[in-house]
Amino acid sequence: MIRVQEEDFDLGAEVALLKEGRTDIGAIVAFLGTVRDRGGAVEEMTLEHYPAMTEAELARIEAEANARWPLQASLIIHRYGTLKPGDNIVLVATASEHRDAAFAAAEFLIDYLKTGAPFWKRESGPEGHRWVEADARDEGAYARWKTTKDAAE
Amino acid sequence: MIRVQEEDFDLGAEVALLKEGRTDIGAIVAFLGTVRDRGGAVEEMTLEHYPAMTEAELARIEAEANARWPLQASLIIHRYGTLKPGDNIVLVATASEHRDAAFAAAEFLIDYLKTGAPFWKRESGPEGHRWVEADARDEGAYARWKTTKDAAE
Amino acid sequence: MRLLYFAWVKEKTGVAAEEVELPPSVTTVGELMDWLKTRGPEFADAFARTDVVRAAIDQTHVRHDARLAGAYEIAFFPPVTGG
Amino acid sequence: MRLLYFAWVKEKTGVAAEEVELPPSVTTVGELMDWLKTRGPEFADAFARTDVVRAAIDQTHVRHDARLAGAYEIAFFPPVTGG
Repeated sequence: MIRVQEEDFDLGAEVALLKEGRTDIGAIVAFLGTVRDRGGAVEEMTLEHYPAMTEAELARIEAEANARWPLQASLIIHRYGTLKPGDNIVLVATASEHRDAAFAAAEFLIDYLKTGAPFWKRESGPEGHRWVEADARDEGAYARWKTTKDAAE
Repeated sequence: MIRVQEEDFDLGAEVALLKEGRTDIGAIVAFLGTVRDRGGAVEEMTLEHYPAMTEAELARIEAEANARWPLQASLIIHRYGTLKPGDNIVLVATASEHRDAAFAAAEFLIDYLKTGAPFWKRESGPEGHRWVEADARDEGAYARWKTTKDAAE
Repeated sequence: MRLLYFAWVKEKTGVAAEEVELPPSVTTVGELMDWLKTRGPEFADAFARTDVVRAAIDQTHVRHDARLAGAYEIAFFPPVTGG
Repeated sequence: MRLLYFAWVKEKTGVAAEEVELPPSVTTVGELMDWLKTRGPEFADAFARTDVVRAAIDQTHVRHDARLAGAYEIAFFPPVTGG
């Protein structure tokens, strides 16, 4: 399941929904991304996105995770709009029988999302605003899944 | 923080407590282990533990994770007593500036816990009861951290 | 053809979305960026370093050598920074 | 010396905890297990395969060659299955 929304989400409620009435899940991994203030440099973060593309891209990423690992459920929620330090940005959750699949799929989802989902962060602080630059580590994190996939093919 | 308890816990409330009032956390990873019914074979699971040792062992594991990764917070909650399919067993949560540390530390905590913390599961079902046997994969998962550590030394 | 701009590409061009008629010589995403640069200083600035500008055709990521034939909507934006 | 048994080791011995006086010849965890086996069929059964029985001295995991000198509490149990 994917959701792109301006309003906040509730981690506990979302995970409860994921496992509700199910007795075949052994492991749930949840990743929660939140706004850091970088020692006071960030007072506000604005997330812009490309609505028509965002949902398609997240759905594609989620489908790929489900093709790679035996998941009983998966969830991506990504917010847009203006956020404050400490606010939730993104939630990724995966449920599986065993923890190895749940962990791998959750890491895959957030790695892919960070390099493919059309969101852009703008940080505002006492020194003005700046668009966050893409982190080379995210490209590296993304690349390891490509390698895994290519090796398996 | 570690807790060993018979009563249930609330994932949302625990994670909220972990990040409460903090603006330096960028990533939280939560692992939730739950009782599977294995297609009806399990009606009840009883977790026995060695109280005097459990807390010491969990504290040792948590301290090691904090020594290896820059965590702003960590949490292990493990239940004991009699549980039903779908019930929560264990919660591991880690908070860090970046997701790589949060993911690695969470996986480390659950891997170590599964091979070191003195808990034993007994499953009861229509065919009687049995003590769950240790999973060789857990030893393998544990071993990879040893290798990482040895290689770094 | 519909063009969309996001994040600092949008800030620099000063345009979020527009409809354009392309000259027949423009057949790829890269050629489109080169053509856009000629439309004024804002566009020249936004596309000064085409290597860091990403593109999508009809909501799918594409490389700069992707062909425009049949496309309805082309979007230009910096490397994504969500998550 | 205090001995504790957990999970199926406890089920087989029928004992959760006991105080014992060890003969002086018993100086390691492994020797203690061999001695326990001689205390009756329940103990012989519980420790039939000593390789799968784990031990802790004073709440710390130890190997079977660990020495008992100075120990207050020895625990025997199967490989742990928590988490």
